[in-house]
Amino acid sequence: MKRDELAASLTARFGDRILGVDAFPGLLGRVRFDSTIALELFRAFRDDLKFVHLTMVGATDWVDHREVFYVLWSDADLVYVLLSTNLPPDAPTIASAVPIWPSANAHEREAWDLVGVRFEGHPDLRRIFMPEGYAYHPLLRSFKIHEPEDLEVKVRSD
Amino acid sequence: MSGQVPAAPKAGNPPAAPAQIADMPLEVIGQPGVPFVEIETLRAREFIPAAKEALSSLLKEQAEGKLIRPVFNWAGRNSLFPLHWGLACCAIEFAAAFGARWDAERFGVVPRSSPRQCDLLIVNGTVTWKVAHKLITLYEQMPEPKWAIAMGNCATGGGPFRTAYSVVPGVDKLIPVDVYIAGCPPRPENMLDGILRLEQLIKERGA
Amino acid sequence: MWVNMGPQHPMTHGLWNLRVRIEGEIIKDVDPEMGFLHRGIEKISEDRHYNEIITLMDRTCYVAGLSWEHLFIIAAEEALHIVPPERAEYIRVLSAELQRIGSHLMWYAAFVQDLGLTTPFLYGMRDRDLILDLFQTYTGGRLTYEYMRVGGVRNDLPLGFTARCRQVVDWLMDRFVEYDRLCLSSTIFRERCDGLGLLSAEDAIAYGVTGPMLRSAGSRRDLRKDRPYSVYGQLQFDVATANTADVTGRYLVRMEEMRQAVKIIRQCLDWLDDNPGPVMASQLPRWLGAPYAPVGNEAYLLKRNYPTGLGFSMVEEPHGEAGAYIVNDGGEHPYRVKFRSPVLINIWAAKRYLPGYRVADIPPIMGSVDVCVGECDR
Amino acid sequence: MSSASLFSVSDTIAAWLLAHIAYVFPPPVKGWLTSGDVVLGLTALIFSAILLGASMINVIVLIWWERKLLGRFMDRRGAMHVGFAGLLQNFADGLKLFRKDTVRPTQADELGFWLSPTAYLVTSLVIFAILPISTGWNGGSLPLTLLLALVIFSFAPLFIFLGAWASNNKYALIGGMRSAAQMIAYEVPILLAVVAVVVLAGSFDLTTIVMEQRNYWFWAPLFLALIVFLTGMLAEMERIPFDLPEAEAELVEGWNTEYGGMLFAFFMLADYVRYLVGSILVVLLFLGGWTLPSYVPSVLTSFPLAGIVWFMVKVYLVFGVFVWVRASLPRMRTDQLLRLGWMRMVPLALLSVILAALVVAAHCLPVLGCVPSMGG
Repeated sequence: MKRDELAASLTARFGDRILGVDAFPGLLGRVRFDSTIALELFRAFRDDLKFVHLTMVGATDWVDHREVFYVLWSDADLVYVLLSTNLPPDAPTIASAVPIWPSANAHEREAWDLVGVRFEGHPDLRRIFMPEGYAYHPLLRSFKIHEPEDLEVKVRSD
Repeated sequence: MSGQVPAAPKAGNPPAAPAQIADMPLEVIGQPGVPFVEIETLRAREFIPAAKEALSSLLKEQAEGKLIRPVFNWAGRNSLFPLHWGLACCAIEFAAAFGARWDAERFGVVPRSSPRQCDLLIVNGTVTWKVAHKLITLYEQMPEPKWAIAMGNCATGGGPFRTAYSVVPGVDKLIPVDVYIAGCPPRPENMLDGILRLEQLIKERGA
Repeated sequence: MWVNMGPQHPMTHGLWNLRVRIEGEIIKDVDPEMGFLHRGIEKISEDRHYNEIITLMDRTCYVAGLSWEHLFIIAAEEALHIVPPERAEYIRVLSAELQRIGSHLMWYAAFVQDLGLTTPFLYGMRDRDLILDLFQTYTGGRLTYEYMRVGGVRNDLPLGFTARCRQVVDWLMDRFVEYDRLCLSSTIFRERCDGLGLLSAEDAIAYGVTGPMLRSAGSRRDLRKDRPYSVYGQLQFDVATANTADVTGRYLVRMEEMRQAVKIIRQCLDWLDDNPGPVMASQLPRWLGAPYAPVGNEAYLLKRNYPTGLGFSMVEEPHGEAGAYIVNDGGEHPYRVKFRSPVLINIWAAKRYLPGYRVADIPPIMGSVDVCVGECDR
Repeated sequence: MSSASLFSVSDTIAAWLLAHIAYVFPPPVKGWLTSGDVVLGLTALIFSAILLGASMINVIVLIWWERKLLGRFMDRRGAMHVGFAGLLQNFADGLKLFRKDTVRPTQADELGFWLSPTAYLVTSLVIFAILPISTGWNGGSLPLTLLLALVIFSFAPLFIFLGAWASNNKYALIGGMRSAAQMIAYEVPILLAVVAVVVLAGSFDLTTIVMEQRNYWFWAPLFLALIVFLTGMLAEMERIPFDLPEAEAELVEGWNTEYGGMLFAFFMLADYVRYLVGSILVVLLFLGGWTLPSYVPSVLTSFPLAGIVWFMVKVYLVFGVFVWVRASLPRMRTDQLLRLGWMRMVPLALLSVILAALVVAAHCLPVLGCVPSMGG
């Protein structure tokens, strides 16, 4: 499968909800889509295009928007494809891919923990790395890291 | 009998608290003119702590003698059981030190899995805030006398992750540390050297 | 009854917590709890030059440091549009395969100790030290190497390295036979491991499980074959698979992978003997590896108009498929670095392959997963 | 038969001591002090002290022997820096553990927590009082020594379970339950294997059993019983491959997870006392005790205390076999262990009883020209 064929078939199916199919080095392409068609697009990729492996789910904070990307692998074509969508920074919410690929569970928990993207329909959307109740999403650009001062630690252990 | 004993406390005065008696140094209590104990205010419940205190201070003096103490010191420093706990990269070198090439058991260092049976906590890796209170719990579960070694740069001062948001910059913020081992990660030789230095420290400082 | 296994527990081989709900000795439900070693590597990377991130890569997975350096380097070179010389690629592949043997030996040592076999643990550690000695001769480090660079590798192999390396892998080939005799021919070992932790290929793919766990279920998925990166396309080797999908199968796959790694190493050594040359690309941007800005001179860090790019790489790491995604927005530091850790997914899938077995089966099953918490939590 | 015995040695020491003490007292007290009852009482005390001291020293040397041997199996050297070749290492460990704080968890049951290690150690040590070491070197000589030893040996699960329950820890409780199940399961094959020995020897007295082995050691006709007994002993002693109760991989330290300091030292000591007793029983029942085959030159058997020396050599070799097993076998699972015990070991033990009966019958056949050798 070529990138042009993929673009043609996707556009034929989803119309202008597919914002573009860009070139990406080493991959089949980078499909930019509107976040409202997430579940249908995922299902199309898994069932029709045979992208059965979900390799990676991640998110990037671009300050004015947040990008969520999915990397899929097709056993038939031996190729990766990257799906990417932009979410508004004040309400970054997208449908969860867990019903399509169960392996999205841990990836989405990680994306929620670090970048603060909410996944609607996720069965167990808790923080995975930071402790429960942590106030920040550390991979946001507004979260600065710094040299620790000589801090006074008061630890209460029960 | 009552003539021998100084007058019982007046109604207005608060009775002498036995805790204060126990707190007084022994030589003061035993001096003439100073009442040893006030019999009339003494009940068994208060006598036991006082007697315990007197006895233990006596034993402590004895233990500081020349005979027992060096033997126990020798025993303590030659048999350090570290806790079998791997935190991060240094844990791999920690394990390698028990491998065939370095064999830390030569020095009597045998890792145990239960903190109750350990007397050495080797913090071998990065300590995050999420695990900090568990580290303290483990340290508190170890019975006295106990020691701690900060192995590697992360445990000493945060190492390459010092600026990270989730990392404790130095485990000495959480527990008292006796020996720091530099290196990222330290080689097994360094770890053994740290343990031998701790033995030297115990020899000089006492348990 | 919920039992916490971890974070200080001999089974975990690292810093994570397996919460198990048991009835009698039967496991009903599990809930792996991670993040005790989350060191914010992705966040720190946004504040570092590309060559400085390599330092973090060694510590991300401390048993397979060179594999993770390889992973990052491929993505970074893609994002920065740099092509390394071929000799550097061969040295990288050689390092990655040596690292695969080292990592599998570490796994072997930890796994057999979970089963109560104390002697092979020491044998595994002893033979792994030989690999680490090889690393010391050309990288200088035992665990943390900082060897690969964007555009090549730091230095060439020293004189006499290839001969010594051949000796070591020959010795190791004999040891693999010994390991099999210690484990596979032991009835108790087979009784403990056969039919344990079953995970079919379909389930493994659905749950994202990769690496030896997937190959032990009969799948022939290996990124080195399916999507040859670096110079793997020019090397001859087989994909190790097993059909049992259980703990024994994972053992067999890893043992066979070590033998195949020896095969690759020999080819690499032959090529390296015949083809001397540079190990660093000649055309490199001057700012690669530049030091931090002096205090009060923050203008130095202002974004300049370097070419932007996206880098994506997947490598077959000893634990499974590791991925890196790098966004280069033209600055000196990457804008975003995202890693895919195989161990995180493999542990997480314990919800699928652990229930139904006994408490005593947890150590062999989780041991066969090959846990490295550093890359799991990052 | 050597002239000295443990009893005569203690008797001599007691009489000598009392004679010197009585010297300073007036005649009536002197007469009472040197009377037979007092001497006998002191003799018993000295006897116990010697036994206790000797067994403790043996136990500690046994730990050293295991650590060195295990080190060699693993391509390393074991403890070597404390004392000559690490001989003092275990003394250091013991002293350190005795000095350490003993922490009792607040949720633990106080009585059980303190009682179980002590009772475990004491019941294990008591067995030494009746085990013969050489001709005349034994304590109580009862007609049912073997049975009594095995009865005391099987007290242990009670105290292990008590300690496990009292420490109020999930790992410890699971370990204690496993321990009880395993020990009770393996009592049966052990006793059956012992029955085979008893059939052949015709006595429950350990000294007689050893004496009955003067022609041939019992491992030759009773090889099956030896295998069953060794396996059962491994299970009773909770060593790899049967160390499930303290399986380090899943239960942190098993039933002694919450024990530290002196109480943990008690548990460790009692464990090694049981290893020693187990090895001694194997030597007594199957390997001819302190006797050597008749073709061994008499130089090797005629020096003083030769019986004890050869006995200890055998005991340490048998324990070496246990260490060898530990170094080379993985751990079993509970259900596999119980299945092995009931489905394999019990039939094998029954078979060995039949074999023993056949051997006895063969002795009675005049064809072989043997005299019935059933002494007891």
